[in-house]
Amino acid sequence: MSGVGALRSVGLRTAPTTRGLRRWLLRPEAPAAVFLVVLLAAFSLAADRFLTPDNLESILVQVAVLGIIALAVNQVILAGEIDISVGSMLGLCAVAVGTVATATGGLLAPLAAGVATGVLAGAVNGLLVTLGRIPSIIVTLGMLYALRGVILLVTGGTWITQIPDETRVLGLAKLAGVSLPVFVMFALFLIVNAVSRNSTWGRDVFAVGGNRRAARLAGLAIDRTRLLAFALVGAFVGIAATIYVGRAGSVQTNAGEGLELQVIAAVVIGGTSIAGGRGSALAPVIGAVLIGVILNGMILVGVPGVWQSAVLGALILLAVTTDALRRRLVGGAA
Amino acid sequence: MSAIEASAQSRVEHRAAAAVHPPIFRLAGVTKRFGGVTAVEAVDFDLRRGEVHAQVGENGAGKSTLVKLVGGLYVPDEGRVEVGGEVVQFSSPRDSEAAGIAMIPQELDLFLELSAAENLFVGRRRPRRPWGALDWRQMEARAREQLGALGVEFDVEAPVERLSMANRQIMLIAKALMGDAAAVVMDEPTSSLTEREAARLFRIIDELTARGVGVVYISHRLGEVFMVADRITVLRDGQHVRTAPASELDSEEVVRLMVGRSLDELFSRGGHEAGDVALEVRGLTRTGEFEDIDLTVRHGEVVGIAGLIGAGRTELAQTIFGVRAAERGEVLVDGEPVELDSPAAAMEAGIGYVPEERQSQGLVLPFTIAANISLSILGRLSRLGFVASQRERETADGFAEQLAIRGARVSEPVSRLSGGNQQKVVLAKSLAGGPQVLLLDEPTRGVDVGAKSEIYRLIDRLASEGRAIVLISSELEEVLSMADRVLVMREGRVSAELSREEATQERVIAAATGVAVGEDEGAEGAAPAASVDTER
Amino acid sequence: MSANQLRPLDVLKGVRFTRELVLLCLLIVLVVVLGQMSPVFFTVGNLLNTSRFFVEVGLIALGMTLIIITGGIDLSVGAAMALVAVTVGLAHQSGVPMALALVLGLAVGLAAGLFNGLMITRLDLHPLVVTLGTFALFRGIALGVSGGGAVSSFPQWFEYFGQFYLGPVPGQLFVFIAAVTAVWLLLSRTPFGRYVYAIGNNEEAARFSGVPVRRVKVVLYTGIGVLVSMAAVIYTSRVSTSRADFGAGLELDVISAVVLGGASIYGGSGTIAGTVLGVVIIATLRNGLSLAGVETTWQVFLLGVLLIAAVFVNEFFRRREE
Amino acid sequence: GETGQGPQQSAKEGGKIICLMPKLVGIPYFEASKTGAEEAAKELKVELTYNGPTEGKAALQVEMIEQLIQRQCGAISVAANDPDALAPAMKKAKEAGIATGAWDADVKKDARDVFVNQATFEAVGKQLVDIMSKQTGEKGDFLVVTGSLTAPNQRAWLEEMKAHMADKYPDMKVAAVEPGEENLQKGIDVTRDYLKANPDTAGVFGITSVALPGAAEAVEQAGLDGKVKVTGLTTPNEMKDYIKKGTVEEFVLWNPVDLGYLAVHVAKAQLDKKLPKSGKFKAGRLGEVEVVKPDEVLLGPPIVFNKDNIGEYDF
Ligand SMILES: Nc1ncnc2c1ncn2[C@@H]1O[C@H](COP(=O)(O)OP(=O)(O)OP(=O)(O)O)[C@@H](O)[C@H]1O
Ligand SMILES: Nc1ncnc2c1ncn2[C@@H]1O[C@H](COP(=O)(O)OP(=O)(O)OP(=O)(O)O)[C@@H](O)[C@H]1O
Ligand SMILES: [Mg+2]
Ligand SMILES: [Mg+2]
Repeated sequence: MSGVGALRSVGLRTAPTTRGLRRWLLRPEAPAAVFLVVLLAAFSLAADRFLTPDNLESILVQVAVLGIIALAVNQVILAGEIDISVGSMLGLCAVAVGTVATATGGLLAPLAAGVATGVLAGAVNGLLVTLGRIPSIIVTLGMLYALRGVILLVTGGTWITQIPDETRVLGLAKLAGVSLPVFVMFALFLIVNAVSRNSTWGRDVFAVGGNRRAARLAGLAIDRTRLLAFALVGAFVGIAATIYVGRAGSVQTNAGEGLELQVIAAVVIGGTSIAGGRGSALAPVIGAVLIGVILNGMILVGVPGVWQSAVLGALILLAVTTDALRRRLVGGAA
Repeated sequence: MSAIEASAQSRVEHRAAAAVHPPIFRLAGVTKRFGGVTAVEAVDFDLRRGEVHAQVGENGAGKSTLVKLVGGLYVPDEGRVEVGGEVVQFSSPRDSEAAGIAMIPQELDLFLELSAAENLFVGRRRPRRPWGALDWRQMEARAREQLGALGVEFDVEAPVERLSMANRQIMLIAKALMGDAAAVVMDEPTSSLTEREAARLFRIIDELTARGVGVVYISHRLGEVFMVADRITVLRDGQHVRTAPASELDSEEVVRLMVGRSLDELFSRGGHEAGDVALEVRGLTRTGEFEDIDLTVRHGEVVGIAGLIGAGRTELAQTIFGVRAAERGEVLVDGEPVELDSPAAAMEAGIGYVPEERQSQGLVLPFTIAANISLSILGRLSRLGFVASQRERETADGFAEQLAIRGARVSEPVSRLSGGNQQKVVLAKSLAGGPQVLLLDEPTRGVDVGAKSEIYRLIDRLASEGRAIVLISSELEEVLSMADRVLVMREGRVSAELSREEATQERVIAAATGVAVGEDEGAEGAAPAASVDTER
Repeated sequence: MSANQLRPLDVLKGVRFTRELVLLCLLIVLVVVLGQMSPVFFTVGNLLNTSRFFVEVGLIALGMTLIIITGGIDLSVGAAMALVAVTVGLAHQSGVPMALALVLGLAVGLAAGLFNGLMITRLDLHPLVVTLGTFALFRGIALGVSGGGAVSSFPQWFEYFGQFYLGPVPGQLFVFIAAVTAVWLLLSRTPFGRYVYAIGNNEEAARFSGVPVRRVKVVLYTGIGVLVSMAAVIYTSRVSTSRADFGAGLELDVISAVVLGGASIYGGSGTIAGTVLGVVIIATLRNGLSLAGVETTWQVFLLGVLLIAAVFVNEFFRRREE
Repeated sequence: GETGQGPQQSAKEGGKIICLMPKLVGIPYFEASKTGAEEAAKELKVELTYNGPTEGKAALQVEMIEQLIQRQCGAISVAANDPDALAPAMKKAKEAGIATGAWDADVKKDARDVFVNQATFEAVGKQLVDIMSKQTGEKGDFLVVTGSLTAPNQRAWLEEMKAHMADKYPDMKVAAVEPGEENLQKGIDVTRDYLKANPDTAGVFGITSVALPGAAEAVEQAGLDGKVKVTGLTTPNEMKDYIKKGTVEEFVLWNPVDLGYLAVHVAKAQLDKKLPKSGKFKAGRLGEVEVVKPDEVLLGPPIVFNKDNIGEYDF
């Protein structure tokens, strides 16, 4: 039986040929992707050493820590919450990784320590948000301060140096010609993407973030969904910390300072809505890569140090303006 | 008699036998209080297999509250909920659903960012592939099938936010019908539907009851109630008034029970002398929504706009009001062009708008009733730049009395009011600015008979005061009885303009669907659903 | 325990636990405890002097409260502050008369806010997204034009903005009190204030009611730009130097104070009284702990815990009430 | 920490406490100074408060100085994040009759009685350039990685380095200054990116304790060790690996332990009004140190760390 005439004509209002492109443009990460391509082209023209496989790989290596954390924070934001404690959390996990690494060596034990520390911190965030019913911005703002305090109290301000080489493989080694940080980031992306699209939790994240009341009416386990997202952030920060320690070779007490805003920037520039419920797992990766490309490209083009922050800001604004432009063209929500 | 009524007739008969079964669920002496307000007090209510048990009552009578008690949304303060003869304690909607009770809630709570297909499956077992991943293709296929059964077809992969209100409502119906529920509770399921979609719903109800499923049906449209209901329960001020087989009651009796007194005939407007042109719309266009709309409304005239879902009526009204940007065309009030990009400018020019979505567009729920009513006229209520609260209160009290807003004082949050009373607050707000042109988009949606006739009277009064009124409504009867002139929209264009005399149900439907319906009234052999679906 | 002994929660029965009351109790407890920990804490001189350090955060927090009530946020305030300070400094250095330099600074702050406001409203972008961009942009411009250098040779009279005392009372406290009064009246008594709450609770309904949503937002972001300018001038005067790294991390201090004061980050609720209490509590805590000789490391930790605890206590009472 | 002394006690004894404020706490450099300061305090039997902000921000120091005035410290000595910003507060302390001083990084001259200088900007700048010139044959383009582009001491070193190059090594040139933002990872990334774009860079200066290890790590990761020379300023513990591997041959720093130790000795002398205006000053185990100007005490020449001596230091 056919549908109502008027409804059918709604479908006819858009010409069939543009439909595929239009669909694609409606995806949340489309504007950032377009802007990324434009930027890549621009930098390639401006700096001849930019578009080399080696340089492109090193951009990915540089954004791996940011990208991995953003992948998880993206889930929290999709679920309608926020986590701004990741900077301090990274510092704390790095301390855990470094401490265990200098004590036992090896890769697995430090990695496990980092992940366990992260999950613990993430679970505290999650429990305070769900059971304590405190808004996540306050919980994680508090944790941003509190965890930084913990780091200073635990380390007494000294760095952890001389991380053994076998711990550093996750930061430095290559697998089949690809640096491990890149490998890990893409593996985690594939996992999160699959989970996000094909698991109950992954879908519930969207529902919980999109309409909390309706989610409750539908009987979704709202608290468990959010708790898991916060714990996931912890786990990913733990993995990222191991890469961080591997790449840096030592642990500073201020490791991760200011990271929280970069992570949020990566997520929202990528196209996930800060209001929750709208976005994709690809968004944070594109956002992180975009930031990495800007930072790298500026140096290769030779932007003076004092002007780099201004250029970064201007390009971020341009990137988000692309989204506004898209909305003018094909509609869709902010 | 319309085609819908005819098909209803046959239904009632084959269900008569079902009445002997034990109840699917029973509420025994339930009471529910909210702070000081007793929403439901010591009410008994039950639902049997295969019957349609309707609930009627004025706004705020406690209908929604009562069904939320079996829906697992509220726990009764007193009394018991029994399912299949056993006392149950639902702590969430999920419990209730597990017990075989499905709910179509009054408020359209959907996941706007998710696709229609996914919306149907949230919180449910989703089809999976052998290796555990979700089977999207099957989900979409089943969604299409489910919606197809309700006679609609739209892109189930697109986010729900791109659907019209009517389609959203159909989504919720489809969602409730997905499981194998023993009972389906429908809280004003047709409030956003035109008669055509409503007719499809009735056919579905028919099929459900034939399978032994029980249906609780809440509606303010008494005509519908008498068409579908086997039994009717009347509530008043949270109390049970009477439960009786539909055959033992008639509309007058029900209305009398609802309001506690007998009510005059439903209000109908007489003819009126129209004055000068008040509102003139020329060539207004928003591509994809509506095109080249011309419209004139005179002082003292009520122009009804009818049409199917997605005909573009809401968009048109909102563009005239400046909420949406017009692409082309102009709007004049009393011959003066109106700036087309801000509601403030439209209001300045004397246009008022009552939006169709009460909660999201009409009200600031945490605000008090007074603050809602005064929101558009704060400038006028201010002295030396500060809001004069005395004046604000007096204005609000005036409207509360004039429109009989019941349930809370004007200094209380508007969220404490029942749906219908909230609607009156929205009306009050648009009237506060003293508009010469009033655009009413589904002004009686979810409003009880009493209030409805008050609103009709109000519209009549406003018109006789010389205001120009545009009445958009999906209730054909409403348009036909209230309008001096009827415009019919189809696919974003005006497909017919009918005078009061020319406007009959058949002609409006024909113009709305683009299909000529036989003038012969005896054509009910074809149910309306079938008759309009012959196109293409 | 004797039978007629009143249980503490009984005594409090009937008292409405507004957020502000909880915060006020917290402040009193803090003052008493800190007074015990350090004898100098509880002197008029110290308490007044403490105010010199929260006025900048406090001024900006007033504007941020209104923005947060509308459901927005401004992360660029610290960077904008640097931009204003650098403008004033460089203008002065290049020979512009100081008074004109201050006007220039004000104009730059206003322009920065206006830029945020226009980006947000014209392009329909989320404030967080826009101000994350301007967070980098404003500081970047400040850094770029100043080349990272400092300006410090301000005329004597400029010191009045940040180092003036009337008796024992620091001059900027008057500025703050005046600003608090003005913003409080604006928010609680005027149509504009009502619009702010309406937008935060239901922007669509506000728009349908003829509230000039965009204009209100532009005014708010421009307004916070002005407050930032004032803060930047006071700060520049207080430390008698201007540099591009001023106000780093200020946004988090401001937001901490506002959310501690009870404004919902989701928009719709918040009060000036709450924000002022939030500002004062954080300042008092820092001052008192420092005077008591508690290491800054512990202070950071305690600040975080306090933030969570204060909101938790508030939630607890709110739920009890329901 | 044991340095956060009981408040009652300190107030009673007021006027005898020495308050030493680092730029920030929680970094190895100032933790090392703390060790030295505590050592001196024990030796001299004075009460010491060693506390600073957790971030290197002048504004936070201003606030803390005012609190130290309230706490009636006998002497306040600060390592200033900003020479100008701290001046009003330090003047206030002076007016309150407190012995004022600066150590590690000066405040404006009229805002303190004495400055305990570890090494002049000029000496450090020259030393860095000289070390580099030896390794690169007195020529080449160089990258400087800073902590922050606004930090006054780093800016001063940079100026001295540029001046010295112009003066003595016309073929050496600072080609770029990249901000490392006191962040190890960021330091590594900017160095790597820069070297990629400018492969003929002769060497990298890392002029903070975070920038130098970052630069060394980046050069090593890029496989350029030996080809691109690295030197700068930092504490030795972080550098032991790089010295051992030869990525870095030599780098410069004074001994922060001794600096903290000396600062307390000077403050104590101020309290006792025994600080000479010129000549020599006896500072415990350091022996005689020089009073170079009426108000400046000099720790001595900076230490050049290399393979041979780095094992002797632990900070
Ligand atoms: N959550 C709530 N808090 C406070 N009062 C409530 C709440 N829900 C309902 N009420 C009150 O309970 C009464 C019954 O409301 P209910 O929504 O059940 O009415 P209804 O019969 O469904 O009305 P309508 O036809 O307008 O939908 C009303 O007076 C209403 O104000
Ligand atoms: N591209 C599209 N995809 C899906 N739906 C669309 C699309 N474009 C428009 N629509 C729907 O068509 C509707 C246009 O009709 P509108 O809602 O104005 O009709 P109406 O006559 O007021 O009907 P209603 O009675 O539902 O209010 C829009 O609400 C929108 O949801
Ligand atoms: Mg209801
Ligand atoms: Mg409509």
